[in-house]
Amino acid sequence: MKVKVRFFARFRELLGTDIILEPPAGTTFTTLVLEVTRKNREGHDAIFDETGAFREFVILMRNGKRVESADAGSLGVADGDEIAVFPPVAGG
Amino acid sequence: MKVKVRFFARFRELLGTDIILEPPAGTTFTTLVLEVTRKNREGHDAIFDETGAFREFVILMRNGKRVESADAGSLGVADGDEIAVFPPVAGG
Amino acid sequence: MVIRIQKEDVDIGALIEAAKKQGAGGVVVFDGIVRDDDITEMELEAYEDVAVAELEKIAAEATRLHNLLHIDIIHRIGRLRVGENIVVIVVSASHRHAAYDGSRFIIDELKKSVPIWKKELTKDGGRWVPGDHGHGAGQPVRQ
Amino acid sequence: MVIRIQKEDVDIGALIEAAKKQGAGGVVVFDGIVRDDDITEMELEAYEDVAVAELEKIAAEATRLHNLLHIDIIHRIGRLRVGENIVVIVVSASHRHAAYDGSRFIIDELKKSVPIWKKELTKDGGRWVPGDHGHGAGQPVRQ
Repeated sequence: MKVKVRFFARFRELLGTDIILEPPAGTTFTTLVLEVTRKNREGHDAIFDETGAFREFVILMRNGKRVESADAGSLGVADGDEIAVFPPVAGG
Repeated sequence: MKVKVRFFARFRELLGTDIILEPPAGTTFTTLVLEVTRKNREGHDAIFDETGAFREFVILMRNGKRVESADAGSLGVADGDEIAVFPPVAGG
Repeated sequence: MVIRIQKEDVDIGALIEAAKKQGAGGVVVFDGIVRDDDITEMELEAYEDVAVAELEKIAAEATRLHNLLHIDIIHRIGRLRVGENIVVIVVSASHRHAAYDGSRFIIDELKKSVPIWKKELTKDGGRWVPGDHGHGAGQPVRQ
Repeated sequence: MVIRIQKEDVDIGALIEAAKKQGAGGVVVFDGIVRDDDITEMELEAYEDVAVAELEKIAAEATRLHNLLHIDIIHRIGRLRVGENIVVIVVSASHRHAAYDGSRFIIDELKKSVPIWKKELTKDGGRWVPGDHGHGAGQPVRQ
């Protein structure tokens, strides 16, 4: 399956964006984001805390719908999904 | 002395405006307005109640400054004065 | 800063550009227009000198209370059609809350105290619009 | 009704004219601009599809809560200079209180929940602007 990962703002600067991955079946939202940040210490640390959990302020979306951090560890990703990870918004 | 009387809105329609009067010395604000409305029953009744007092909602000004109805009976007019009498405002 | 009673219409876009003073983060515009209350036209009149002086007092008070960086108040007189601008208020401030509060203060005070009158012209004649505050006008702005 | 994320600037005067719907008595415009906080330029980015969907939700909610007759929300992205328009919100309503309240509701909600980010570019580099509500975003509008 193919999944697209989008980062925005500071996360985009650190990690790039529109990253196409082909994760194995059973991959969760959290393991997908861990995998895509694995080789980028600064990017990883911007998003995850020292226990490997999403930082409190990080916002997660799957196909444009909000995903709670608490649910991301058990939420499997599916072919064609668009995963978004971004810092607090600041428009207007 | 010369005094100008300005009416606005409904009062202007009934009584005209920019009326130049030459009242005798000792004329008060109230007697001046009574005089200028004397021959116009509808105009008079729009401004004064049956006791001859200014109606509660009528606004009085002398040279651009508010005059309270209670004071108008004792306020003498002076040469060059501009007297204004109008209904409640409705701008905006 | 433009504070004026006039017959002519207003270029709101140009006023907004002029309101973008150093330090401004937000501009708020209020545009009061002739509403289609089953009327043909509206006729407006003002006690002009007194109205301008009163608007200047309101602008000074709004600046003091809400830290506004710029204020325009243009109120039209004469005969206006449905949809035409009656009053245009443009303010800018460093932050949006100040701009909204300042704008609203100005229109609220204007409706209370500035000697301007409106007559709605209908097929059957006309009617003078009663003010928001029937009890009076020309009251000095609290300051 | 125009709800859009775009690079291009906006003709606010034209939007005001289009907001003058049947029954409208007042138009309120909020124009958020790049403030001169010692910056050279501002760079804006959006999660566009989600941002537009969120703005549409906010507009629907504002209409319901405040009886608005018309809403435009245009938020710009890309690189903007000091004084340029960032976000333009135009609403009309029958009465002014509804127009002010509706306009303010829209910008407050926009700042809370719409995925847009701003980076202030300075002589020494840049800094991402923290949001009004650091705790989150993308929360659905209460409805």
